[in-house]
Amino acid sequence: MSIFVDEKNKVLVQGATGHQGVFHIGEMLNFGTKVVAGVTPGKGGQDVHGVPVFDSVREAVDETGADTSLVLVPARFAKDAVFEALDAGVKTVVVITENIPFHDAMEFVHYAKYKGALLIGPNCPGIASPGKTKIGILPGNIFKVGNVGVASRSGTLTYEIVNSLSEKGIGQSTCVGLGGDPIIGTTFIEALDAFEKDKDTKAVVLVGEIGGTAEEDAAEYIKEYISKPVFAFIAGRTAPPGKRMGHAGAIIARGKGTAESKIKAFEKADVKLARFPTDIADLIEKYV
Amino acid sequence: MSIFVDEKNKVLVQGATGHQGVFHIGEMLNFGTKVVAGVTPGKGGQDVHGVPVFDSVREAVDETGADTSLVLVPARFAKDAVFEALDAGVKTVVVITENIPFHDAMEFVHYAKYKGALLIGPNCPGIASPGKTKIGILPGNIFKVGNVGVASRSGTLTYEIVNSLSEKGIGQSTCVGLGGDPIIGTTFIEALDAFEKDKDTKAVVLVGEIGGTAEEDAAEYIKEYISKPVFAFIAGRTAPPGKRMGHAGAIIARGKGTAESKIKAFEKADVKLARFPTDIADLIEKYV
Amino acid sequence: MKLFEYRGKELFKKYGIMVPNGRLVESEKDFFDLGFPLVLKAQVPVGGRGKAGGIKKADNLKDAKVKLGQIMGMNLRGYKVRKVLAEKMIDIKKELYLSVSLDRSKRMPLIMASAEGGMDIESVSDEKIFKEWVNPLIGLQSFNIRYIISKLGLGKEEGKEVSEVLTQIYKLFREYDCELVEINPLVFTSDGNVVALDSKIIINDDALFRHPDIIPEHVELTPLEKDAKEKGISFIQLDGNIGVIANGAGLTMATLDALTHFKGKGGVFLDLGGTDDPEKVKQAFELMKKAKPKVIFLNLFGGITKCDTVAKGVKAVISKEGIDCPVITRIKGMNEDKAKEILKDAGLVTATTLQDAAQRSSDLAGGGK
Amino acid sequence: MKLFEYRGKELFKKYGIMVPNGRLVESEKDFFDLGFPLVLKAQVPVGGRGKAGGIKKADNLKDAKVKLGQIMGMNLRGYKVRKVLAEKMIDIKKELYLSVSLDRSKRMPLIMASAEGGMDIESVSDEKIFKEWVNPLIGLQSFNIRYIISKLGLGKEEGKEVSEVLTQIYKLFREYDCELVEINPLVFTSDGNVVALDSKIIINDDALFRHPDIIPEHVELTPLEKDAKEKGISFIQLDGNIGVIANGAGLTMATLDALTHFKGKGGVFLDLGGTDDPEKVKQAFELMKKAKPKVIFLNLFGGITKCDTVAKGVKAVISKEGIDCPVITRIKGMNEDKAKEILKDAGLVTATTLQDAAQRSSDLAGGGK
Repeated sequence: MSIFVDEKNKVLVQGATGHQGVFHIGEMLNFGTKVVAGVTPGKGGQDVHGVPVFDSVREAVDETGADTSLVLVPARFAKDAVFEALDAGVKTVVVITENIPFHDAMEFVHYAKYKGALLIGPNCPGIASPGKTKIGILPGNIFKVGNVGVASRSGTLTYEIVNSLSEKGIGQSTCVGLGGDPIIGTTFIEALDAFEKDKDTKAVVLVGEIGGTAEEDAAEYIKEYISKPVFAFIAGRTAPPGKRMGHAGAIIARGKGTAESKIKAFEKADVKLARFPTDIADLIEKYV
Repeated sequence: MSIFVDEKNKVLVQGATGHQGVFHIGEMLNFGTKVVAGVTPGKGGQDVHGVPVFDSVREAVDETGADTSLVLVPARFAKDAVFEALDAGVKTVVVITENIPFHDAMEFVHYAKYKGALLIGPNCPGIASPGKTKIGILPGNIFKVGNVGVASRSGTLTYEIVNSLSEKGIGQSTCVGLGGDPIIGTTFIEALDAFEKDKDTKAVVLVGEIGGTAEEDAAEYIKEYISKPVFAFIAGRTAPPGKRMGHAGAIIARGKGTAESKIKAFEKADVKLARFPTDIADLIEKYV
Repeated sequence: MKLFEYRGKELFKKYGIMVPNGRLVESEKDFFDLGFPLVLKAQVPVGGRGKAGGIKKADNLKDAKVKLGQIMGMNLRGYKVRKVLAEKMIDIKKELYLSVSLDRSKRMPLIMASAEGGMDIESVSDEKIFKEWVNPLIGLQSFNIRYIISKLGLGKEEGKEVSEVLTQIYKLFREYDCELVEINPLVFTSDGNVVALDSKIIINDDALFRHPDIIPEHVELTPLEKDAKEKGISFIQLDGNIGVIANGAGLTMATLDALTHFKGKGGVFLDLGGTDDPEKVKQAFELMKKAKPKVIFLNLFGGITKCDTVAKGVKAVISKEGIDCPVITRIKGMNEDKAKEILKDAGLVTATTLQDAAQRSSDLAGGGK
Repeated sequence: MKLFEYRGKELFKKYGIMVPNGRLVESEKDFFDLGFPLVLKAQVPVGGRGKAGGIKKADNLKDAKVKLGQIMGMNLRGYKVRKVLAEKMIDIKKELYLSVSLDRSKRMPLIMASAEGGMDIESVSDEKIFKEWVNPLIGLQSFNIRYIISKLGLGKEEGKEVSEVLTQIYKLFREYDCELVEINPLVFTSDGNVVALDSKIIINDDALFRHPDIIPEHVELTPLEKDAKEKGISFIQLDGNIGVIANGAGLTMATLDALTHFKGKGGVFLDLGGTDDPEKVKQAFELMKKAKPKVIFLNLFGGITKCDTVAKGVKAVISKEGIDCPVITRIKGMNEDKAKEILKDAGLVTATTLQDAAQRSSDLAGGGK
């Protein structure tokens, strides 16, 4: 098993004919993802690596039965694209696009909830269930099938950690990039809840960073509801307050979101913390 | 059992201190309904028949644990009242108020869906599960505990039919007034679905009327999903097109919503139709 | 409330949608600068004006005078024409249909569009009408517009202009609490403009309180209708001769159905709604008397409106003024027995069932004979 | 983007919120009609101006001149004061706190209000701050406003005025894509007005594209920062002497953490993000050279950004211009082996682990000694 996505997801790509779209459709097909449609307004009738392109999500869904969308469109069109996917009945939306105004994200995150859809991102690398599917831009070669679930607010850092797991022979059930923005659709809590229920997940790795209170919220949740061992790394222990460390989300603003607060919360919830990202693999070897 | 509401519902009344509010809080208490709070902005601290009144739904919910709201406020304040109840976490909202602009109803019906709440009405008499609870303005003395479920778009006509059932010794599991407006929160389909699942409901009565396609939609649903016997009465067989027969919803407009179309649809779904409202009881005696 | 065409076009102008150059005309002098040929259009709140002779072309001033005389005052489907709109004729290149209405099942605004403009939309085949629903929680989005536009076979510039019209009529639909905003046809003129040739706007009556700029057209009310309106009594006037007093819309309709079943014909219908005030019942009954029906049928289910309250109101009128037509009463529900006593005192007999009462009323009114 | 106080107040005025009579002043003549006493306020994008001497009262023209001279040009928490706002002193009857910000956990706008205005909100005890969340799908509703107002202990007329201010700042928050709109204090004057005495507005950088009227204040960039900005390279300047090139925000932060662990101090950070363009890498490396760090630490996980792409860019710079500081590289991921070959060619040794690399960099930079 896996969480959120598996080999059954039929994926359409919004922003299919751009540079990124073409490249990642190819990468996903290589990974084994069922990419069934692309959508680019005005480009209906073309194809990308043999995948048919449609003018609208509604037509793509009608014609191909796609139930999942990968959103790669530029930031200023992202809200419209997500709304379009949700209105067309898509049940899983993965938003890669970065620099989306957070007021837009706020709207589409709540609209996804209204629609009963799973929204991952924005500003995330996507999600991969090794051996089954990869929906996003994560490098396909770092994964290994296994029993560790990974949920992360960071991109490259996730690759780093997943890669070090795989190198040590520790495979993954699902790796989900939650996104580095202040407003994201799926948080640690939803991921933890899903991993807890997933029979093939034996341990969970959380990759957090400064900014917001997602880690503190997760720690509370772990205390109450999570029985599986949880490991964590938090980036930004030494980041100075007020500096945006690349992500709009990763900022210690108005006294909130410090690494100390997150570390303390995790410790209280009996989450094992790694000092260096690559230590996670050692910790898991030791405890699981 | 019953559908939608039972003796556990803890009811607050929005518009508690008005003439209608005071009267119906009394009637509901007499029926056995758990009325735990009233809400009227600016009247916090008062009480109605011993029920405490609060300034806001949020405070009423915090203090009393109310999970259900009966909305009796004037039409122009209804949207705000429903939003307030939903935001305060109320899970069942019964809107009695008539003459609510349908654009307002459209908004709060979808917001209720987002909140995962049950919204009944607007422009409805409410809902009663005999022996358990009554949330609304239905006369309390017409009911009898039993196994027939009633769902209706009309007020007085429902009383008429329920009364004739009770007089013949046919009791009811739940009677729900869905409302006479073009936009309502709960339709025949949701009621049918709930009655189908309710072990104590053996037969269902639908009271329809001209206007819209709610009956046609219900007929389609019955064919697919409903195994219990369904009986129906449709008001307005001889109403002239274009005339509003009292309800904003009861109008044959632009060729849609005729009684013939509804009767035909019900016949196809094997629903037994009564010619006079009081015939329903005879039909049930005959078939159940 | 249905707006007259010219009022709808005023709203279109407010929302930046082009309409033909025109104005209401009453006499010769009103034509002075419009130019010819003109179209004269009767302003009545019903469709099918063209076929009924309510729309005429005028080629010159003399012609316009004659045609105006023909249209003004004519009777169109029960409405006397009191206003005529004169508009400069427009050179039509292409006609579209465009509307926003309410989808009751989905509880959402529904956009409909077709390249087959100018026709009655009910006669256009389904696959030529393109539909798009707008979720009211998020409003009209670019993708909604893109979808509709992509189906109409328009050029890029044309598409842009129709997008703008669509955006504006959706805005109008929401801001003015409309049941319907329809442009049929929306035309492309040969000089490249997009013009709304007709307007059909219906505003939700329940929302008129927040649109003080929408003033109801002067529609003549009968003295009785006026009276009922002032007293806040729901009043429906049909063709028949049986006066019905009932409570609640559903019961009123069921009563009409029952009468019709026995070949009776409902005339004036008074719906008491949820009142429990004997004075209001008295007023309603007086009103009914004034309507001079052949039979009065009082059909009541007492709940909030208690039966004895109604009986008291009826008795008050009869004992004071008497009554010159038969009154059939059928009363059920709250305080039914008390009510029957009171009515008996007033010399009225109550029927036992709806069927019985309806049949008796119909027979007395001469139905089915 | 943090707006300067006077810019925030311009927006307040646009939304109908009263602010004190005032203007930016540069010299004596700018005071001519404001009247005294005045308040002179340094315009810098940081808080705590009062305590740091950036806000001064002036009783007359002479006094104002002196104080203006003191404030203009002073250094406030790293910002040189270049603009001073002069405002007529206001007679304060009551002070409130009012803000709209973003609740990240609930993903909703959060209204906060307190009758304890004028204080740093973080120092007001929790039970004195009233909170109300606004769902973005429906926007601010009357009940939200009623709740907040009911808690502030205001008179009826005062409540109405604060309601209006709240409505307007919520509108501003949404329409201008704000992260924060804060009025602290919002004051009632003795002549019955409600006036925003300060403004704190932060606009979401990602949304600036749709607010062309918001022009970034002139904040001095160092030549390097300017260069990085022009080249679209994410550039962070910290206190230390180790130059770091990494890809991705999380990895950048983790690198800083690792350096600090080994008592090293990060200086310039360049985040390559998701580029796979050797030219861009070259530009970044050139930029880094110009920053003259004591050590350069290249920490990379290759995915979309392939390792060999980066190695090529680095090599291109070194073989052309040479390098005058040690370069520690640590490279993992896509095409790692190719990259190591290339770097070896360029005379650079690659470390095996992040820890090893961080420690070596820190030691070379003189950290921990």
